[in-house]
Amino acid sequence: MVRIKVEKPKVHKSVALHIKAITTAFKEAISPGTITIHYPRERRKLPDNFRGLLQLDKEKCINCFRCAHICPANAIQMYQRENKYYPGIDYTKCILCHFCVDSCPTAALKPSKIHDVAFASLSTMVLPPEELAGEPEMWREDTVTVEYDFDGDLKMIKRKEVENLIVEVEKPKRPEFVAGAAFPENCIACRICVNSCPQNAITFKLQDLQTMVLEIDFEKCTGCMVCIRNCPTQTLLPFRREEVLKGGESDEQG
Amino acid sequence: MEEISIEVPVEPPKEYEWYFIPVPKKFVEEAYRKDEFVVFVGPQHPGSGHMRIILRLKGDFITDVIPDPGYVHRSMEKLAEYKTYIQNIPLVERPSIMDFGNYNLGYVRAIEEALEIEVPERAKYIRTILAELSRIGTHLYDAGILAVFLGHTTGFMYPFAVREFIVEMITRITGTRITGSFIVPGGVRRDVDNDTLQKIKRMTYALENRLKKFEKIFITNPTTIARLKDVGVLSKEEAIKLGVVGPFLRACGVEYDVRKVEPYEAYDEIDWEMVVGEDGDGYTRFLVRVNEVSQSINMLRQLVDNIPEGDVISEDIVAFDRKDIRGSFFEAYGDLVLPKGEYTSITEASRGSLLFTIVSDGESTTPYRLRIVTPSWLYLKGFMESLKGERLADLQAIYGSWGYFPPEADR
Amino acid sequence: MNKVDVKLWKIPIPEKPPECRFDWTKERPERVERCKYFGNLKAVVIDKGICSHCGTCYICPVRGIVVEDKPIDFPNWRKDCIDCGACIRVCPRYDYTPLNGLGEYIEAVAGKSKRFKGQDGAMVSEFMAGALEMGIIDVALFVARDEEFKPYVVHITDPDQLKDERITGTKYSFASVMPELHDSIKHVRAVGIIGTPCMISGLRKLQKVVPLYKQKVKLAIGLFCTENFYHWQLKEFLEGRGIDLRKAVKTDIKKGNFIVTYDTGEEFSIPVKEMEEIVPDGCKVCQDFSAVEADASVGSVGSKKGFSSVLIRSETAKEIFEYLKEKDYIEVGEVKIDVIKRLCDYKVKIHPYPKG
Amino acid sequence: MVDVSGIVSGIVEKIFAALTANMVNIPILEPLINKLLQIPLVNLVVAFILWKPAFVILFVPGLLAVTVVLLIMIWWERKLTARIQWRVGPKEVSRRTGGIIQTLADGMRYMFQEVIIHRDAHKLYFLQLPILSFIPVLLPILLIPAGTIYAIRSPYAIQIAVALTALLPIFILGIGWSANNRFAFIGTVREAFLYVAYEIPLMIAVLSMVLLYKSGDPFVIVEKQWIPGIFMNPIAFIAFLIGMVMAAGRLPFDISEADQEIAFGPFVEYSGIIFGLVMGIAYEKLYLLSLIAAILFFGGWSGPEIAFLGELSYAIWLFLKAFVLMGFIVMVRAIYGRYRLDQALKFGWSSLLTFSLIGFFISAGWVIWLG
Repeated sequence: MVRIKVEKPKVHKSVALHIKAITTAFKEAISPGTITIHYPRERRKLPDNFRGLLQLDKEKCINCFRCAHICPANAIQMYQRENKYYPGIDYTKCILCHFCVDSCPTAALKPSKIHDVAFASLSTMVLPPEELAGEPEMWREDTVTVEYDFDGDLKMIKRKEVENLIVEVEKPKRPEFVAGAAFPENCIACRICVNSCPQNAITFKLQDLQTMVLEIDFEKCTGCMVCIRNCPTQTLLPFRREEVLKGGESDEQG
Repeated sequence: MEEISIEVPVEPPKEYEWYFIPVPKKFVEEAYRKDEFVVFVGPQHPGSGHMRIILRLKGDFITDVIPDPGYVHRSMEKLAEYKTYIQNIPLVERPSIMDFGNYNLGYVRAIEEALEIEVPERAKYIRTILAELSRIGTHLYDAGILAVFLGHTTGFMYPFAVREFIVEMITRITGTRITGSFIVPGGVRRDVDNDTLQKIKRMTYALENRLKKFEKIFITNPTTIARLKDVGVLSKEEAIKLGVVGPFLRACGVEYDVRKVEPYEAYDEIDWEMVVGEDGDGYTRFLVRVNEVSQSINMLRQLVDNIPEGDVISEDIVAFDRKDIRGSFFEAYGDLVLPKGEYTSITEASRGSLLFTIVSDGESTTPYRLRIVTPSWLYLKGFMESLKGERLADLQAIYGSWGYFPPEADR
Repeated sequence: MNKVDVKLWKIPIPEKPPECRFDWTKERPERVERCKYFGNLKAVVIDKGICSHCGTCYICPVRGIVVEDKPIDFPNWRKDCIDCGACIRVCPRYDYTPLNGLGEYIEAVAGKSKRFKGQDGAMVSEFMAGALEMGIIDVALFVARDEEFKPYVVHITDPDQLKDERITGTKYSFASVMPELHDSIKHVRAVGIIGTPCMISGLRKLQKVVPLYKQKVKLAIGLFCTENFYHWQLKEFLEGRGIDLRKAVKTDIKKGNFIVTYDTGEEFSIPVKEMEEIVPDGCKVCQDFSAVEADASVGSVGSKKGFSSVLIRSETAKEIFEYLKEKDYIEVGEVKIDVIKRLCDYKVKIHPYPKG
Repeated sequence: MVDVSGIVSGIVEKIFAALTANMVNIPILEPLINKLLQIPLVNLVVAFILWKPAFVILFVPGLLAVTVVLLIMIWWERKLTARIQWRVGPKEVSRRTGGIIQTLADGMRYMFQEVIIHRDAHKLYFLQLPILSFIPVLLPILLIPAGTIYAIRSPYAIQIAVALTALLPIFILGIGWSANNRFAFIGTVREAFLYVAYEIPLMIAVLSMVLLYKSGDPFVIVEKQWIPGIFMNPIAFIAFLIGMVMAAGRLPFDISEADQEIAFGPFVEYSGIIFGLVMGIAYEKLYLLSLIAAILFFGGWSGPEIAFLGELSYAIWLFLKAFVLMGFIVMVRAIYGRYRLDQALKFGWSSLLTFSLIGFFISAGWVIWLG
């Protein structure tokens, strides 16, 4: 245990402390340990996992709504585009927690290193999905990238390079899922799954007036699980894609 | 000195009737009759956040004090009832954003207690590193605010400059400067690579080096000692009676630290000492925190050296990659429901014991009730008590020595 | 509690995976009218005045059917109805043959709870508490009341919650038990419900159509029922007679009289015959007094004061009853089966079907 | 008929003669001045500007020098403090010169800011006093000579200058009273307390030096400094230095302003350019005291003569010495926090007074020893 007990310093000690403080100041005045980065002209090197503004790759987006559901600040709204839904971000609300990025199963939402953006007005801070792709219109004055390193003291490594603010993100490691009818007997033929599927992977056709056939195309299914969440009677459940395919093969063999 | 008073009936002026004063009119009138000043300090305080202190001064001495907190109340507990358990993580670290590691940890530990999740060893170490980094950050922040209150500008700039090192390391771990939201039930969001860990260790040496200069120019500066020594003294008995917590309780001579009493995470696996003061005055309160910073530095080195290899996300959590939650966050936490009951965690945050209580109804994905008892709120009473009998000029020194943080107290 | 239960997103891997291109077929009911299915339901059930307001049709996947304190309706159904036919498939009155009589039962006993205070013997609470304790169900849906005797549904997960007298006790107004069941069916493991005979019929039909409900609804307790009221109508009627429901602590129907008891102990009694005007049309065709299809039927008729008559109809109910006896939670008494029988016959007499 | 034009031109000629008799001699500007003196009326203006008493007030060490001190010293203070504090300091306004015109830019901002006069203030005094406070700043300047440029020569010049400088706090008290605000009152009372605590040791230190030189005449003082006064009586210098820091309200003794405690005390209600003026008071006082210190302890204007500047070179030397001294004093801001009022009073009445008295005895010793 560390015990702290301080006596009031005596006069000679006090003078010594005065001199210590003054000499420290003089030393610093002569050789300062300045840590300033001249920001618009120099830029701090940021780690790759930096939580900056979000980027959306519309090609990869499977319209699963996960980002909108998890957002703690309600900043993500889904916009309808060509019969599908894509996330758009309201930066007046966004707190850059990147729960959405961590939720995205296909790395369609990506982080970037952009953290310094000015908006003209509040209404322009609401970005629809189209404006989420690529670097925003930027004036970059920086020519030097500064990296902090430590070597007994702070070491500022200055490099004459312009950092790329867009980060390449790999697809997260996760098995692929498909929706399958686990309990077909529960189906009440409401066709909500058909209407909600963003990939149009579930189709239905009337065999005759009374009988309806629903069909899932596993090739098209991206495993977004929208149908599973929407199904009122738990008819559908997610299956691992490899299991499904293996099962199909074994069936053929059998 | 004998007080001489003239028995003349003094009536308060008529204007008092239409002044808006947030204290009883009687208080003001009594002060007027006794020839005392009523001084409102705040709420637009140049130091930290917003709080009003209503003082009654006899000459330069404070005779009575009424705190008026709540200017930055954000109804955090009520907001939490409308968010799912996982969405509350960014919310609960907001009371004291510099101290996010401990706040985040406290809340997540309450959830883990409810779900009985076993956290992997490596995740425990990373969490402890984060908690200690934010502890150093908060103590430095408070030291800077104290220096501002004493009018010492260099004393303000040095800790804030050094805090930049901490923030740099937090950025490398979590990807953001403050408000990391990095600790999640069952582990942490991402693994920390070896490079960063080694950098943390190197950073501690740089930190120590810079803090030596800070010590010479501010901590042992005779003006600092003169302003803080024997000022705002709180005795051991009073401190216990008033429910003071954290380093401020230890400064009064009480040996209590949650990290020692009920060790959590990796605190019992490393070697560190509790810092205890004796006098209970402003300078001891400051020095205890200064020494805690060096203890934390010591801890960080040990944590980096002893960190085990392995997963960072628990087996009990649905995660497809046990090193990185990316891609499975929604499956793991999207529909988290706690079993019915009441779960409490107590954490040693930078400024003292932090208590989270979650009441769950066992059905919904949102907490039925979330109770946050923050250290600043707990020691507000002790803070007010230590002001009485001191000079007006000491108000800021005592304020700074307590490190009172209104957003944390108001929640 | 089991750790696994809290993870709803745990991916279940069925024993046999589905086929590559999976398809499943579904029979759809025939139409009577040439319009959307809700139009059929409206024409056949609601407009004919045989709807019992049981709320089973709330299964509607777009949640368009409104089950409130008024006759069941689907505002703007011509546009919003997605024409799936779920409502008519689960409606117990769509293809209606009235059930009547005592039905099949294993045992007829009377009981009195030692733990709870309810309408008479508080046997309903006792059954549910027993099921919760035995782990047969996780949640029981009970009907609680507010100050004005307006019913609302509560989830009971702990027998101690039943100590509240606002949860036990009869309300004599339509409660939305079935809507609540539909809303929470995906989130519960096993559930028990309490309902009037029409709700039990609806549940049984629903279980036939959607096996999910068979899998999850483990216990259904029926109540002896003569008629039920819309809350607002009942309140207005009683106000017309100078009775304020806010002061009431208990309502009851005994020997053809509707009895309201005040907190002061004052009692008001109105003959049920005078209440004929506010009895909903759907109740006027119902002949099922003793909830023939329930797991157990409970009511006050046929036993001593302070006891409830119980007709145990299924093995589950039998088990629970044995458990209760074993734990000494209840006092067992005699039941006069012919009294119940007489009332069953009486109900058939006053409620003829087809009408008129 | 009286020849009016004759009388007027006669008077003008007499004034012109009186002015040109006592003119500042600057060799480098000689051709220009001579040319300007040929033009009627302009020659009067030029002669007046170069008339020594007017030159003292207007240029060195008067208004122009004060403005330069305000503009450059505040920038220098910020830059030096920033260096000590691991920062960069003002930079973005004129980046190539290191932000040297930052203070000017701030001054411009103050100029265009609204001056708010609150309801409870004594409006007349509230606005008057900051402007009137230039009187005790400019009056001592008449008595402080810069080489041969001087306005009034008196054997009591130093004493009178110090006494006039000591008037400044009176204006601050007036400002605090007219602001009619609790914080202003507290600040005013603090200023009044401190006033006596530092002014006495400061004056004793000055008197000890006057005793040492046996005259209050700056010319005599400069003449007598065969080595700088600081080496003759370092104790008096330390007393004077600390007294100066306290008098100028610099840290660690800016107790009457104390922005964290009482929000700039007496100046709490000011805004706009008036705020700029009141914030300048402290620097002006510091400048005056530095001039006196330069004369008393650093040999005044003595230094190698710069030929082409002529008489101006003395003024430049004096100004530079004062400026360097100020440059060191502003650095104290980066080293210390603020003392409490009672601690400062205790220090002033005990240590500082003792120091100044010791200084006085040392001077007395010198006088006895040297005869």
